[in-house]
Amino acid sequence: MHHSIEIEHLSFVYPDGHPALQDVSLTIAPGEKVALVGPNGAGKSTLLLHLNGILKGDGKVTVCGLPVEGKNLGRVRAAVGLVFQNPDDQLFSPTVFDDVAYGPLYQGLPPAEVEARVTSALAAVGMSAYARRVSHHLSAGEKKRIAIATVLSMNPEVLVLDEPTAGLDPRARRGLIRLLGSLPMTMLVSTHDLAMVRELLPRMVILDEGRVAADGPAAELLADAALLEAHGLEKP
Amino acid sequence: MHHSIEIEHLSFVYPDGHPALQDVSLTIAPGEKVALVGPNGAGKSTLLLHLNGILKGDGKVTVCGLPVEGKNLGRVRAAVGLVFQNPDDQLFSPTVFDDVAYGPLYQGLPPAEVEARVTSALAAVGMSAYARRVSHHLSAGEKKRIAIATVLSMNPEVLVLDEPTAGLDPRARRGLIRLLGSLPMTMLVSTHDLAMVRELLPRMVILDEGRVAADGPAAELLADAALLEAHGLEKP
Amino acid sequence: MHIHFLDPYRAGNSPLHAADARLKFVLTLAFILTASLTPPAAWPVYILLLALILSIEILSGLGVGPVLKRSLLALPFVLAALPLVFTVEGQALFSLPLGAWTLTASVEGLARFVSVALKSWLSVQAAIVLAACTPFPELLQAMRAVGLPRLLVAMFGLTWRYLFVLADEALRLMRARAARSGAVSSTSLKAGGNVAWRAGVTGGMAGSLFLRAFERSDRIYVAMLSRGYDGEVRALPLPAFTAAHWLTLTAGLALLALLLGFGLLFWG
Amino acid sequence: MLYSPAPMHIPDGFLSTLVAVVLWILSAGVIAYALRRVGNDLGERQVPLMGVLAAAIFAGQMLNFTVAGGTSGHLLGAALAAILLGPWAAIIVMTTVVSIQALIFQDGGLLALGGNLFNMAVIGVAVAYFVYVSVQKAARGQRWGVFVGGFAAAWMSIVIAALACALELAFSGTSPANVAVPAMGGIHMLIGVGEGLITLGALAFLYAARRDLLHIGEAAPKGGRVVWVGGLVIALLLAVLSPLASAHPDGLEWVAEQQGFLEAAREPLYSIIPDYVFPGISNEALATIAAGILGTLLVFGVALGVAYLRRRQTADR
Ligand SMILES: Nc1ncnc2c1ncn2[C@@H]1O[C@H](COP(=O)(O)OP(=O)(O)OP(=O)(O)O)[C@@H](O)[C@H]1O
Ligand SMILES: Nc1ncnc2c1ncn2[C@@H]1O[C@H](COP(=O)(O)OP(=O)(O)OP(=O)(O)O)[C@@H](O)[C@H]1O
Ligand SMILES: [Mg+2]
Ligand SMILES: [Mg+2]
Repeated sequence: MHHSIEIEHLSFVYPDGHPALQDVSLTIAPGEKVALVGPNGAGKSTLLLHLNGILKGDGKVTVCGLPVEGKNLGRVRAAVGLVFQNPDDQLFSPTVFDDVAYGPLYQGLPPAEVEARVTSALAAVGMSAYARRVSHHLSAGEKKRIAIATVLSMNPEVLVLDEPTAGLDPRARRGLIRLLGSLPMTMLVSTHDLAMVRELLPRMVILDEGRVAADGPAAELLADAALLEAHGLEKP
Repeated sequence: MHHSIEIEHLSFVYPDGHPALQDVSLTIAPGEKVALVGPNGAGKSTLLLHLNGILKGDGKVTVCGLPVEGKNLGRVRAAVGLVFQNPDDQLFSPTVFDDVAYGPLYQGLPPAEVEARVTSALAAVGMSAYARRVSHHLSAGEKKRIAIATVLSMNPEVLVLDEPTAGLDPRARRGLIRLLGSLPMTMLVSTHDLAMVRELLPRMVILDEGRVAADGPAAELLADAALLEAHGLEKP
Repeated sequence: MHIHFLDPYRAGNSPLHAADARLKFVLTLAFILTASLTPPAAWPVYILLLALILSIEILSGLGVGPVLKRSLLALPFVLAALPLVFTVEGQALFSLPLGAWTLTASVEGLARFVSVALKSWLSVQAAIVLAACTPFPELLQAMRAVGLPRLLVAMFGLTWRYLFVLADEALRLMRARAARSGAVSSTSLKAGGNVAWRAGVTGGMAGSLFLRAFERSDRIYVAMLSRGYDGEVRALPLPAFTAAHWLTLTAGLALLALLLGFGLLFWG
Repeated sequence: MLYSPAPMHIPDGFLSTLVAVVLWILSAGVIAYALRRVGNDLGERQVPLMGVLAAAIFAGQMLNFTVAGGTSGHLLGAALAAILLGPWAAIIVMTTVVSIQALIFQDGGLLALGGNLFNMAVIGVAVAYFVYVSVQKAARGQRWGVFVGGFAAAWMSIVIAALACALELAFSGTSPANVAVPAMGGIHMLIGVGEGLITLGALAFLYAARRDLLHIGEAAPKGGRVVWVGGLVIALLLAVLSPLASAHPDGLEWVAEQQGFLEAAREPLYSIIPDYVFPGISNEALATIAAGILGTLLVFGVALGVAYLRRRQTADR
């Protein structure tokens, strides 16, 4: 049996010479739900972008048993659903339907299958009625749900979310947490929202200056005020 | 003696027919620090835009004893410092210096006075070293501080902030709260961050669907779970 | 996510970095004009101009290598001038039999072609040095100083500021698209859709970028109004242009004029 | 660099000084007029609106899609700007885009900027506007008008701008018309398809999300007619001129005329230095040598000074 995500000694330097990741190793078992926290600029987004080969550093990244590299990229991208912080970056088609259908269409699925995928993805996020709507006019919370649907329609095994609750009001945030709790996939969530971590994610990884500073049960780490303080975090 | 802000029976309908404010009345004494909370779309930003006459609804708005209308607009805009949610919308000049100098320049101050204002505003937010920097390379927290400096340089009597902590990491957020606590002006802050309200703002106004739903000491309102729940909020 | 690499400015503390932007701007334009006016085949002048620009590159601390690498940017366009080698009449150099025709290269044609390529290469180096040693905000001041409408300069400044914001947005859009461009393992399906569909999706991205920019411009307008903007573009007065500046400017222009005169006199 | 520009930005050196200056004057005139018009229409809003939209067109040029085998399609944006903003504002937006490309990224020359502005900001916009408005009229407000018009406007604006570019090169004597015109025209007929498809996609998005924006072009009819006629004339002129020019590559009287001009311009210089002689030196060969030595000394003097300064500076650190 393989692990969902295996990262071994990963380092990455941006073209301008900024070292964003330094020797990061991390293993996530299938079905695990893991939080990735740390101050601004810690390298969280950079790490997430390695999981489907958008960035390529030194070291080894394996997802669902597939090494993330050249010939596997297509399958890796189908297996990893990456949801970016700003849903506006993810919703670039005229209608919600087109957006959710992008992944399946790109995979070359037959039209009937595409329809079925879109329908079930929208149902999963509770937005079935929105298929014909124009994404641009939706509220932030609604956009966020659609953005998640756009990756669910690809039937990913792993869901990777970059700061999913940023900019949501408390009601929309609550709805989103409930939704994520109900999804069965392996999940890796980068966030500043430690209250959400406590509720939703049993395991927590602290990243700081491109290194893994701590990795363990969220409840334990969140109780350690000194540790949090040292990495620019705060008890929720 | 006049109040810093007096709003009487203010209603506002957007050109597309959406009623965003309905009969809002609110009085804020000089030096008071007030939170404006409520769900997305409650009308918070709309209300703030009335304070310096960018929007004009039915009703009466007086700031520092000046009715907000035609011939007073110049003086009103000098008296009210409005900081928008997204600092990228507020920092529109090529360099930090140009941005902070923008307000004083439009007030027609002599060059030496403009320089002096910029220097002291940057010092107030602890960013003196950044004058010659270019805004787009700054971090979110730094941008936020500069955005506040751009209005401090106008020597406003009232500081109005729209969601100042959104998108900041815990460390930057803490720094900002400390900064705001140290400023002496009258303050009206729209926010979803109730933890900040508890720390910084003694009075709280809940807006929902364009109406004032509650107005009182923040500590009291924040303890009333039913009230918060009813307006899409949550105990911090 | 940041697009640092879009900004061609390279910080440094060379005399060139410290020099007044107006000076650099005018002298760069004069240099390009000189190269442009120099007659074809005035080789010594080209060599002198090259020596001049290479010296400046060394002086600037940018290093000759990086500038030369960047200057290859204009290279593809050289193809447009290549036919000159064969179409200008003159002393035959060599012939290329091409099926029914024969192309005959002439010495004069080759000289014209090399001249065009050299002019272009010299000019692009000058422009690169200017952009790499002068922060854009200072270039804006220079443009104001040479009399460009203040309104246009203000727009340039705003565009430059938001270029980075929007380029970041474009980058994130492309990443989001790449992240969802996956293929299933069964090889019977051809991933990628057709070209028209892909172009249409890209169009959607452009449309969304445009729309967000449009709405952002509203917010910026409001932010500008809040700080007193009234449609008039105002700016602090430019720093004084001292006697030393005038002297440098005159000397620079005189040198270029001399080189140009030399070229026109003997090859014109 | 994230994008490889379509070969339409003329670098310095490829336009003769005369052509470059004439195009500078033409562009400056049109731009100055457009600035006035836009100022009247938009007032205080013009700086933020034009500035940010120029940045958006710029960023939009980074977006690409794979065509086949590693090549990719890009956007230029003149048509999109003309459709969304109307002709005058589009001229200003494209002026800003093209100028910044030249100033910061050396994408196109500085002396040649007048020509590039003329091709992309003036001709590109005028032709796009003319085509779009004409198709709209033919469609009588039906939906297909937006899309067909958008595609055609984008394609035409690219092709016509490329033809103008080729003719300018021919006028300058840097590229024979019988080579440049078919080559530039041919390549851009293909590139134009990509431009058209992206523009179409953008219009489809905007049609769904903010249909009201697509009427900006129509809502600015005042003076729009001038541009419409201008676009028509330019399109016709180039469509007729290009084949003519490429049929008579050597018989271009213009090139001859232009050389006449240059000859005339040189006269005064010769009269300043009579008989190719340096003051005080009466032998032609000697004068040549003297001038050469003088020039060389000057340049190497500068180079030495530079090297000295440089050394001292590194020593300081
Ligand atoms: N394109 C880029 N080029 C150069 N440096 C970059 C680039 N993108 C990010 N960086 C730098 O790399 C570091 C890590 O950035 P990253 O975006 O991964 O941080 P993050 O942990 O996601 O932060 P945040 O909480 O603010 O989202 C930062 O210092 C950042 O400035
Ligand atoms: N320009 C506009 N035209 C029409 N309706 C608008 C416009 N701007 C805002 N609205 C609507 O007015 C209402 C109040 O908006 P406002 O931006 O004031 O809310 P808010 O309380 O600031 O919300 P948030 O917490 O999301 O910032 C919302 O329903 C919004 O959709
Ligand atoms: Mg991040
Ligand atoms: Mg708001």
